Amino acid sequence: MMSSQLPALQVVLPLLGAPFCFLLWRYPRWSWALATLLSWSAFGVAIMLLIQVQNAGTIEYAFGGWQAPWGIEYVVDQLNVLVLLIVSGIAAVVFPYSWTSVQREIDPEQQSLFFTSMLLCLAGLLGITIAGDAFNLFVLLEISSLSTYTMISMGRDRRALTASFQYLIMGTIGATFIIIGVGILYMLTGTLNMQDLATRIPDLGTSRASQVAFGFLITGIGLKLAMFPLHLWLPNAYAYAPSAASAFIAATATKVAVYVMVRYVFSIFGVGFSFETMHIQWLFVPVSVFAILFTSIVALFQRDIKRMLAYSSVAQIGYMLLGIGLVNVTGLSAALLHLFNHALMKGALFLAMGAVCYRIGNTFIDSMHGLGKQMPWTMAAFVVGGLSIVGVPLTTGFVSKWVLIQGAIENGWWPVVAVILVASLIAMLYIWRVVEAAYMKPRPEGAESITEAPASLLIPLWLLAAANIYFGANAQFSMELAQSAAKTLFNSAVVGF
Amino acid sequence: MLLCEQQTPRGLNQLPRKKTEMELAVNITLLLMLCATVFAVVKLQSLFAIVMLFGIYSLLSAMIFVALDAVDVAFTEAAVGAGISTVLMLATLVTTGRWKKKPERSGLLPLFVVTITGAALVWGTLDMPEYGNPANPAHHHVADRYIAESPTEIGIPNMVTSVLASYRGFDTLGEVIVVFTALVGVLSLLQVRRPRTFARKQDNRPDTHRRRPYPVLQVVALIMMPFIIVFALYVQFHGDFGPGGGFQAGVIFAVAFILYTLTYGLDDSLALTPLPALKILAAGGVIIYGGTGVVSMLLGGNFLDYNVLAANPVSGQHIGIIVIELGVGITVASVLITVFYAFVTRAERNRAGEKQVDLPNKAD
Amino acid sequence: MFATAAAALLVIMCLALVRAFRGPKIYDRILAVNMFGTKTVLLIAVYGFMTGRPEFLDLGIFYALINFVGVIAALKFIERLDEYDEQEER
Amino acid sequence: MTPESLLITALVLPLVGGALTLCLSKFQNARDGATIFTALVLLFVIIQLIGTTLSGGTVEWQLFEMLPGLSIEFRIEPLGMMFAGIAALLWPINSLYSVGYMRGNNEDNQTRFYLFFAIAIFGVMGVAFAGNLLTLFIFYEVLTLSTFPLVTHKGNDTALAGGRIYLSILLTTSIGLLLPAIIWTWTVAGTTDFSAGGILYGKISGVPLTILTLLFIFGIGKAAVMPVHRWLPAAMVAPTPVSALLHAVAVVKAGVFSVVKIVVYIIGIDTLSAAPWSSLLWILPGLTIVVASVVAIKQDNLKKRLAYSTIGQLSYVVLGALLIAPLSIKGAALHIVAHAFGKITLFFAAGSIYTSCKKTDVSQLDGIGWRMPFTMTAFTIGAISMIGLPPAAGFISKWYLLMGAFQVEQLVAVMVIITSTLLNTAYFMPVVYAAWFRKESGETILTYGEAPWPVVVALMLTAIITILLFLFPGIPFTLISAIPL
Amino acid sequence: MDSIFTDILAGALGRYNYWVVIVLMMAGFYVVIASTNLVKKIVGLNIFQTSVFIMYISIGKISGGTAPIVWANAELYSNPLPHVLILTAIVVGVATTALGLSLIMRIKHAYGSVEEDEILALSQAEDEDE
Amino acid sequence: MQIAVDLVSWLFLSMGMFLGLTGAYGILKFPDFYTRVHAASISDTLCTACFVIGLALQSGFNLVTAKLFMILILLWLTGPAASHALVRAANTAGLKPVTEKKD
Repeated sequence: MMSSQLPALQVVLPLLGAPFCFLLWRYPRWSWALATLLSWSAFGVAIMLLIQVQNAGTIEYAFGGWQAPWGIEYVVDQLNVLVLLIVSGIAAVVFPYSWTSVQREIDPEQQSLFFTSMLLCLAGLLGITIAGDAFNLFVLLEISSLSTYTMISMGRDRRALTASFQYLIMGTIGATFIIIGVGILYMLTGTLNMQDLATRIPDLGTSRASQVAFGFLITGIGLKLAMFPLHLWLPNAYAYAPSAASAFIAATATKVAVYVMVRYVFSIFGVGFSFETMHIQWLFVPVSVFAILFTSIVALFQRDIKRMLAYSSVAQIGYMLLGIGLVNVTGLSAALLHLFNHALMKGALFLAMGAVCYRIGNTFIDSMHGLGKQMPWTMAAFVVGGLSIVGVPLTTGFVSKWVLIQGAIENGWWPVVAVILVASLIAMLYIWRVVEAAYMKPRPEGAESITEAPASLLIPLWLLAAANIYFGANAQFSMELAQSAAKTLFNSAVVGF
Repeated sequence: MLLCEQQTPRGLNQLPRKKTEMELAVNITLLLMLCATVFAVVKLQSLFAIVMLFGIYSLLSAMIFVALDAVDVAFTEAAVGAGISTVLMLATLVTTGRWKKKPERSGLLPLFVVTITGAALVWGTLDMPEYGNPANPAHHHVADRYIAESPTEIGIPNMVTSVLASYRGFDTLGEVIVVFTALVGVLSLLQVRRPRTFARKQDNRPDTHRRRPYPVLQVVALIMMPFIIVFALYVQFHGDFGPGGGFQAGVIFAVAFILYTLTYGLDDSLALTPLPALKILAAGGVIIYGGTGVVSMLLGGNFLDYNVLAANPVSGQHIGIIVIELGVGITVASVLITVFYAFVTRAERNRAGEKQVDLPNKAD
Repeated sequence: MFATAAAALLVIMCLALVRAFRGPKIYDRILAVNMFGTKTVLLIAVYGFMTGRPEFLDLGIFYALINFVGVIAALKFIERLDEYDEQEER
Repeated sequence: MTPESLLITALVLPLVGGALTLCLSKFQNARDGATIFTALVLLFVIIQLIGTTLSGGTVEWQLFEMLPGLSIEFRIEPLGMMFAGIAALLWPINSLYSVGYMRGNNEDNQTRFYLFFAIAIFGVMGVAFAGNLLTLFIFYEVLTLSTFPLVTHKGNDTALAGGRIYLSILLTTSIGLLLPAIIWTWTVAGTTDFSAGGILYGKISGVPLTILTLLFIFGIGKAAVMPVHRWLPAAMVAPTPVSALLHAVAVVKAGVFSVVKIVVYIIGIDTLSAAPWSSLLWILPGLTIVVASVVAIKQDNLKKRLAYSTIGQLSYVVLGALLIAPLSIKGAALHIVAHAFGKITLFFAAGSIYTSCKKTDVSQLDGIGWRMPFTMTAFTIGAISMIGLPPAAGFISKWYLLMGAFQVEQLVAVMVIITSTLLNTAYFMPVVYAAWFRKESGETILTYGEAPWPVVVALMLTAIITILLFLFPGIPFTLISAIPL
Repeated sequence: MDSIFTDILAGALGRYNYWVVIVLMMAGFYVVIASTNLVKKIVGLNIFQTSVFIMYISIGKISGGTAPIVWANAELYSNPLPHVLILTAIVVGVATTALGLSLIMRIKHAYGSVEEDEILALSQAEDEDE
Repeated sequence: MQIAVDLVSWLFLSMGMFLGLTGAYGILKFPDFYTRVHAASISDTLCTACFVIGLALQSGFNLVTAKLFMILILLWLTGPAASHALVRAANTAGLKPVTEKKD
């Protein structure tokens, strides 16, 4: 009986855990323990769902017992089980980490609020991923967004407030664009269910209204996923948020938005509409190429490493959009694979920065001189994550770049190949700056000596770093998931998912 | 005119039906007023005026919702837009000052973006189904079933409530969670505190500026309190039959306490509704709602499947809807009250003349 | 009959709206808003009769309530504004 | 031991050695001993493996599969075996030399030095035994990254600046050119395994093939074909054992080895010779040879001169590969061996001079032969080998190269080889002449003699091997003739 | 020509509602992106969203229909589904507004201003100080 | 009978309309705040009553009427209170009535 309820449990567990977490406002530690427990159980549920999907194919779950399209349904298929896994997996690592980090960065009175927000954010992201209903997706999107704004605003710097506000404005504009798009689609088809939409949209042909809906949805989702040049909210938001929040959001939020983009472009509107009628690739490819180059260069000049990583995130999102824009199975697999891999690497990098922040109170590059000796494990993990961003072999980044370049070569798009490689080199430069500061520069005279971060930070950090190496060395698992999802998406032009 | 309308005998349900042209005229007038209001908002510099006009805007759109047959939405829009949002914005103005410092930045780029977006939308409307046509695809497929089946399947006359609470019950759970999330956010940003704890000492402004109690208002408010609360309960439980439901009832309930706070001050109000209780209620409402879902799961149905709550599916639906609406009401009321308190606390602090700049990295 | 009443109410609302736009003082605006609100309540009532479904008067009650609270809130919060100035608003 | 476990041992041993040095960092003698011991064990293992290869056995070992059809795997074939053999033979000698050099110069961070040295050898073994392009690429990068701390060993700004150039050129070329070439190959051929006759046969032709070949040649920046040679002089800031490692054993050899291996096993000579302008490809290394030799003549700093000499010598190997004649490819393979021993001797000698009297420039070397007779004898032997005169190993390889050039009737190439030999003479002979026949300038009253004994022993050993290779070239020959051409 | 003209006229009659709503939406959107005052931004956001709600409700309207609450002499009900969606969306909107406003109050507290350009200047100064 | 009821309700409604329009005209045209409050608040109260009675006559005696009267009571309660508070606030804040005629 329980196994049939898994899709609901996936979201309901953290969602209903949040009020309990909130009720423990006097006892932040218990609040944290509860949140951690729930994040683990969400991860467990995701794994079980993965097994179910592998064995039995797509799972559908009707809320309230009302069959789709009348009720709201959850759908778990090859594509989103991958995202579920990565979101809950990152959560399962970041939540345990957050306790120690939060002690340093957030007032005790607010800690349980922070954990509640994180839990809500997790629930929202999982819900977006699993939702089979266009409007339900919006509601869950808002849950995750609101809790994200909250988490960001809890940063120690006052600029966290403005960052959060900026994100709130842009995020809400994005969400409103999404509901405009969904509204027009509903107007044209009379349904909100994604599978149903997918079967009905082809009947509309190339109606102007559906084209406008498409435009609004792409722009709205683009805002959420920080598609260049709609990314302006992202660097500040990631840079000033509390460390645990940065790590969690950076590793998951934009990935989920990319998933939503893939869902809309491929399975709801279908390959034919998106790429042959709307030619969306001619938006994605130039935009992402520009994003990759421009933001990578901007990242080079950042003093705050968290900010640098944030810019790098925009570039990495560019890779994913580029993969989508290649319009072939390899490209899409690369995008999905990178979605998985980037979560791992950015998670590790931000966790490392959290550990640095825990010890030295900031993440400026010049405060990190000599840290390689003082915090060897933290910096080693950072290097692993950094190598992954660069795309050095045996790290996850290499695998996704490999497949992405392969996709570009299949199209014969050599300039794109060049762009990817040039961007890797720029990435090498900005990672190298940190490595040089940490390992080559001496600790300034008179600076107090720093010890290694506590184990409660190091263990989660190294879990992710190790995952980077493991999935870089053995990408069979992630690649198979990504590839089969990509294949299904390309073949699903007519029959929905 | 008078005579030709009066052909049928009259009871509550036999009033003369339909004056579509007149509906249209009302609709168009309201829309034009909306446009005027919006342009005034764009033009004006006084934030206070802007907020007041936003209240009008919201009331007008609520009126339009009534004209478009969306009574539940009208209810909610008035409660939220003209009510809560406006009050919160006003409270914000106390802290921020009510003047925009400068005119807008050169509006060319925004104007361009807006024009493009608007033009795209207008272009898109050319292929959209005609407004109000019963044959539009939007009205068939899914909606048909709600209209045809919900009175028997769910057993309550208000189809909006049926869809809201049962067919799309999970959306509504999400909605409650959103409200709850907002509470978490607001509490993390602002604190609720009794103003007594602030220094009230240096209130040496001229006498005319000093706050004095308004006995008239206090009396009126006191008379209205029980009335409002009864009305809230009515809306809560009448939601199955007419416009209303948990959310609207929650707002009305909150409005009662907002009124009380406005007339009697935060101190008295906090004594009436202590903060911990509000917090527990806010979380409790969510738990009641979610708990219903969990119970239905334990009874063998899917999440939020009320059919299994009783032997008879229809009564199961009834029980389920009443319980979850209760959860919604509790959460919404307590969240809104708490949020309002948080805003007022900040406004009071401002009044108490505290320094404007605090440690940038400390949550106060 | 109801149509005429509705039309008259709409006209009144328009006039109130004009006052709300023009100000010039905060209090003028609040006054206009208050009037606008009461007329909306009446419009709802009339509209209900006009379309033949007057049972939605709950809405009217609620609007009246909200309107009152809105006005009180505006007054109360103005009072808390430290520097009320005589500046003409626009 | 089965050949397979021998292979694994050969790969893991350097890492074990590195770990040992790390563990023993407190005990200097034990640490240095451990390094040399590990090196000797590795040599022993490799000798056994050579035996297996000579008897025709093939050894394969797959570590894991990264993507479907794309795995990390190792396979022993003659060319790689030869490369591994050189490295294994030179590691103990180089270690011995390092011990003398590092102690003689009181360098800091010696443990780190030995550790990364061991990792670099691990990279070399990986490159040598790589079973496909991906594996080759990975270990190529391991080699790049692990030698960076060695290059910047001194840790001062000059060292860091040099290190930056070193790293940026090598990584840029490998990621920017080699990686796309590999992925392209994979996309076209569906595999990246090294196999006899090339895997691109019939899969790609025409101008794309030429472009692909160029990507490979310039992508392998370690082969230092101009204009991607800049890293090599820049890396001269490193301590001499490192330069020896870079120029003789590990880095540059890995580069040219990869070029030869790709030409033979990936592109395939038949495929390549059918490509447009393939008969002109050799001009790239040809030009490099001439230009580098001319530049070398002008260098006064001995190590710089040796560096430019290396650039020229490496291009012989690339030239051999790109002449696309079976004989020239054999010559190229042989030249890897010959140059390894010759050049390491020269560097050892340069380091020996630096250790004993801190002299770095050619113009300071007047009469030094009589003060350091062993060192300068070895230097002379190395120079002879480099020029390609008997009785040194260089002669044989150059002979084969010439034969190859004749075989494909590239008379211009023949001219280039001959001219460059003259140029080689022009930059080596002055040193030898000055060392033996010039009078030491009067002012120097400083007395100095030979360098510490490990240094001398090491350089004598390599000099002797250079001669021996000329006299008894059996093993390399057998290996070379086993290359499936 | 004639037929095109009547087409346009018919189209206009069938769509005037959408067009007015689009004007409203865009005016709200303009306020959000053009205003430098944070409070005004939030007001603009609310107007933008409210206009979108009107669009949704317009979609659900059926001429000659009545509110979707069972009524004995109703011939036609308007579509209840958009109403449900907008109920949810309104609540989401107020949640966002509350959060945005509390952020504004904190920003005022921290920066002493709610004007975007002043805050930007202060932030940049801070960036340079570091 | 119906006609009589209609006529009466029509009468009330017309009166309500007239009063409302007067009030609106007043707040638009009167010179200062205090006079405007005067116009608005006095006319409003009676206008509301007229409307409610007019409508109540149309609906007969049922729940709708009850609600109508509820509205009436509410508006009677809140309207004057709001006007009072408004004037008082304006006065406290120092808003001066216009006493001289401008020209």
